[in-house]
Amino acid sequence: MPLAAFIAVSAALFFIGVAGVLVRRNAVVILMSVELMLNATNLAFVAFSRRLGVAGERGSVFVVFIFVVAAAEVAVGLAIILAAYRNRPTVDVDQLDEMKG
Amino acid sequence: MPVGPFGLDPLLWAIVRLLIAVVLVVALILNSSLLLIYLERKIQAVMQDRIGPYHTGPFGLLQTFADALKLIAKEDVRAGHTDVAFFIAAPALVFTPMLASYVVLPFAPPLVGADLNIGLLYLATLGSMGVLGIVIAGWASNNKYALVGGLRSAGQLISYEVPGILSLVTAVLVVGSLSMVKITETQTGPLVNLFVLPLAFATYLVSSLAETNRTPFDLPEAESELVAGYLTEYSGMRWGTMLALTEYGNVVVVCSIMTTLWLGGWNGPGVAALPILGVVWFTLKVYALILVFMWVRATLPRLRIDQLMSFCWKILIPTTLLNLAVTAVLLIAFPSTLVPVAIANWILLVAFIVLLPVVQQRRLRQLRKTLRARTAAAGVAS
Amino acid sequence: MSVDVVGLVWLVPGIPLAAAIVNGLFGRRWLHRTTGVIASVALGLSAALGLAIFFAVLASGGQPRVVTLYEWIGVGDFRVDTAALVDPLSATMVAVVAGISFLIHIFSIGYMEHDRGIHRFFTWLPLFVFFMLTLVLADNYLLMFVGWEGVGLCSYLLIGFWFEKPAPYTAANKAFWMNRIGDWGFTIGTILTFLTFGSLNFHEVFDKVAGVAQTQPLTITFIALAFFLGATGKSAQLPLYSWLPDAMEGPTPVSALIHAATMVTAGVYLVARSTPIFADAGSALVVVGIVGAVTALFAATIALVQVDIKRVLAYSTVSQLGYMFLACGVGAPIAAIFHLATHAFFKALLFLGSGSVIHATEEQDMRRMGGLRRKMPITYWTFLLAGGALAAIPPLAGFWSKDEIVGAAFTSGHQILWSVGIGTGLLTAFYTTRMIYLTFHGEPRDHHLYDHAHESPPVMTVPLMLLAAGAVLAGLVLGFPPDAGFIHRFLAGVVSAEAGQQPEAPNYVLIAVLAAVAVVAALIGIGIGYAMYARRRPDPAAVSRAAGPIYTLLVNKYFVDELYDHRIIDGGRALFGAAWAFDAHIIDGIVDRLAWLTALIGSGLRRVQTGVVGNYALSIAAGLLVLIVVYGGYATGMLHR
Amino acid sequence: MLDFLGLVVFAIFTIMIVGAGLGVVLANRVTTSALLMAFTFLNMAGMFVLLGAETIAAFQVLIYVGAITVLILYGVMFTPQTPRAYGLFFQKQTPWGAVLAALAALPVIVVAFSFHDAKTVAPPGGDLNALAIAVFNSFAFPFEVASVLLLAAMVGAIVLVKRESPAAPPAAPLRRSEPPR
Repeated sequence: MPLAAFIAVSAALFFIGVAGVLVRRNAVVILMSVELMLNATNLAFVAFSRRLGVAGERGSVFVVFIFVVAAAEVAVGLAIILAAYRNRPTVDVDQLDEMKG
Repeated sequence: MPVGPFGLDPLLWAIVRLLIAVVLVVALILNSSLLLIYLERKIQAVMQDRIGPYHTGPFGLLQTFADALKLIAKEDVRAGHTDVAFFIAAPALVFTPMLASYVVLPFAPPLVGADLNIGLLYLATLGSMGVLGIVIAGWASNNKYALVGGLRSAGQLISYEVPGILSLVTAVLVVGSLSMVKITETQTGPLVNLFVLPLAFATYLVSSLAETNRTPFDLPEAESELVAGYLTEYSGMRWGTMLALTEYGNVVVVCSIMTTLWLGGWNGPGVAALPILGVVWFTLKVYALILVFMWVRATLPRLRIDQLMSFCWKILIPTTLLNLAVTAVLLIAFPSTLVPVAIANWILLVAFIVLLPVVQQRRLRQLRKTLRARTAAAGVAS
Repeated sequence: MSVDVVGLVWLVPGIPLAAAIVNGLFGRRWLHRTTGVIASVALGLSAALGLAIFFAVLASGGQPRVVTLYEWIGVGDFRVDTAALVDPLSATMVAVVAGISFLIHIFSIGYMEHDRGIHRFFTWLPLFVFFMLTLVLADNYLLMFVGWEGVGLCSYLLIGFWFEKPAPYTAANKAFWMNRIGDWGFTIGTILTFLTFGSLNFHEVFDKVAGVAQTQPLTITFIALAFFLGATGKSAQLPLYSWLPDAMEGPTPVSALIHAATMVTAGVYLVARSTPIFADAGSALVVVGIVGAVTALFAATIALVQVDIKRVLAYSTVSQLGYMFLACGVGAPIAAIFHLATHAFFKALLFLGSGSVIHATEEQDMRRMGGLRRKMPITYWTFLLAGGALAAIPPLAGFWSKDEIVGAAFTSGHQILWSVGIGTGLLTAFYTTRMIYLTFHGEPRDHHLYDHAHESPPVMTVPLMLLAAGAVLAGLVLGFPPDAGFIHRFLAGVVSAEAGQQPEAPNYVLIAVLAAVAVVAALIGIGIGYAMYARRRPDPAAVSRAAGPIYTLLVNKYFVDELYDHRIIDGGRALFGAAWAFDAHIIDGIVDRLAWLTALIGSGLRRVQTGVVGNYALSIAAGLLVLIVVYGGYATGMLHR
Repeated sequence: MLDFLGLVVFAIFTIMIVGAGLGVVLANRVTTSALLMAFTFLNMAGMFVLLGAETIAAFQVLIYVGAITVLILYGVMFTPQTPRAYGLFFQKQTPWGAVLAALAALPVIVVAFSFHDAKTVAPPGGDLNALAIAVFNSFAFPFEVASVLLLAAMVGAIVLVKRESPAAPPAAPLRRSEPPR
């Protein structure tokens, strides 16, 4: 399989995630979009790690670390969303504007 | 142009093979589930000094088939305001991972769906996927009991996955492979892993009881408090798929894992000469474990949800972690023999069984003390 | 086996510091009264080591030695070490300071027993000793300045020890501010020293003084005057003396230690230490002598009419310090140090005696005392001995040292200063007699007070007796025969104006005549005092009525405080007001305008901060786009580095 | 022939991933989004299998589907979603965001296709051994750091979500024991 195809799919999913972060209001959906972006990078990592086929699993190791980071991020992110929701009953990110200058 | 078996095109053969395998496995699951339900009812009856089903067929053998036909024939009922798509998707989401698990089960040397070198990891993965379907089922039912049941189930399954996988890892450390076939092949003699890692077996048995939602961990469908948990709104064959097929199918899967890892899988007298004989040994061992499951169900009462969670996080996970660490250290210290590991594991098992009631007693005393203190404080306050 | 005692010199200030730290950290919670024992034990060790060093220096024939602890500042050629200069002068000072501090600490255990703030007291008192020892041991002006400021700080803290009452903290502030003026002089002197000599180390500076004095005599004079300004502040000379009487608001042991025996002598020590500079400073030395003599007379006249026992002693201290500066001014720094040492004994004893009386009666006004001799015999007798020493009655300690100073004034050709010294001696004898009579003799004037009076506990009387021994013997041991005694030989190499020269053989006939004149003057003073207060002939009240305006002037201390308040402080207020206005309107005005401008820009830019997370994410994505474009530009060669 | 099969499977996965990804962003219900996200993850696991990374694929399903999706569903269920018009599911800056994302995506995808010559080669015998050796030898220290990160995240999440323990005791059993007033 050509590497280009995997990279293109990865890029497409990544920018779908970017768009999701930029356009959606719901904080939970934004978290999901971030997860999509992380997963897209996973695909790119694995694909590049397969480019030579035999060069160990360096790229995949990074994927393992991304799993760790993603899990930690979801746990803390959801905790933050719930804590924010408790203070102000909304999950809409553009209503959480206490930091307004 | 390469030609596959029966002179078929390989591409076509792949598809045909897939279809045959799926049909075979579905049939297997269906029949084994029906048999298991019959067995369950009969065994419960015997243990509770009853007779059990006896009307339909000889010894009531056809009772479960009649039940299944009734379920299939039933009207497809949905409550109002259910989330249609999710409501329909949930049973499939629960059933499919269970079905996919059968791919790697090593029934006999010539009878293995696929010898993945990550076989055990694959099984663990599919085991964790079932949670999703249960949560969705609870959410889509638009029913408080169902939702609470679904959330409880998700919490329970995610929690008990941890000690389960830690127990598996302990066993994998000893056998040195994730492939189900290779694991089986390491235990050709009578000294199977059960004698080396009894504590890991015990902890996995407990956590697999919880993962299959069986008593004493059947909180998600606790009748007395939650009607039927996430199954409340389901009826007909959807209910049949969710409960009968999936639950008993999962029981078979976890028992197969235990058989493979700890009881030597298909190995038994005569297998070397006649490989297909392995199916018999495998099935016998699996059914023996299933009998243990049923025995437990008939004996133990149900836990409360907080007891369930604190048992997992405060007792089971520390125990399995300790077991894993001890096993790993001993394996590195004595790379050529398993005797120290076995001794340590037996000691740990005895310690676990002896200390468990002591620890629980202490926790109970403390709980009562705090409750009394709170009551006293409230009395003062009011 | 021989121990290098001098090498351990850093322990002498180190042990009190450790005690101060321990008491400061743990005193309030756990130690309470134990702090007194800890501090006293530490001071005991310190004093023992100080005496050992004194004798070690004595044994080595007075060779100066520098013990370097570590390099403090090293910038280019400028190098200041934390180092101790151990020579006869500093060894004498260490022995005196550490020894008297030890006795006063023991006394304080009894005196402060019932005070709530005892842990504070025993934190600051060892801390003061640490700074005082740092001051006397320093081998350069900068480290000396650290000790100088440190003793000022501790003095401030201890004067205001009872800060709940208004008088002590006002007095503390006054002391602090007056000392600031003196410290300013010290700072100027230090800076000028560095600019002139390129070093602050005593030895390096003194080696160069003679050469520099040839080319820049005015600079040397100015440095000397600046240091002398610092000395007047710390040692309470005219015109910066008025804080010392007020400092009597502190606890009496503090008055004894800081405001009589040790800290106030720091100015004398500074002048004595800087003898090479002052010797070449020409007219500055005359200024020192005149200021000392005038202060001595001035303070003695005020002491005549004070009724507060501690204030009498305070003015007496100012007067005696004036004697010391007089000695420095007439070229007899050894006599100044000699008097410093004897004065430390008998004035500390006087203060502790008065502290014992105050402790017994809880009263400071002499008019309400009287007849206490029978109630407090030990206190009375030790006080009497110290008073005799103060009045320069032979053979008590004060006689030898004061007589030497007065004699030096005469032999150096300053007859006017000599007559002032004799007159002051007469006045001193008079007010000492008056003080003793009013306090201890006659009939009790306040029976309630009298009935409650009692002799102090041994923890207080034992130090009194030890100090009394010092007050009796110190003069004989250190200073006999006159002008050629032990202390002269010991210190000659360090502080004599012409170091190394063999002093001329003293003219004993002249000395005897001068001493006789001084003793007669003192006896006349005692006689007048006895006549007025024991025989009531003439009656003191009648005398004060007859003196009229002079009496008023003296009771009001020449209106110096009022002068300072109304003239100098008002003038200062006007100046400071103008400076404040400049600061508030010009400096702050510029800052305010700048802040206003920043706020204006910020209020425009704050619209960018919408607080909406999405907007921030959008800007991050925009940044990503820019990165992609720039990176792509380089990668494809459309942009060039 | 098998190459062709692989291509077909790849095409199916691609369509599923992109379609489900778009669905996550565009779906008007959060639950739908969550399920579609899980579906995306599953298909991504398929992609990994195609690349010969079965272990990664297994981890992908285990962590993303088994843990992260369930966590997110929990989050959805604990924060009630108010029903409202579809348009209001998007932020005010939606046009800007969409345009920006598209603008950034274009050059990246163009660059991605510049790898058209490179081939991916699946390692023989799976990636399990190579991955394990890499993680536990060369990357042992980062692995430990990652475990510390997870611990910190766990503690942080608990602290963030934990409520102040209510001082008031459970009321029901008390009332019974009190005398009526």
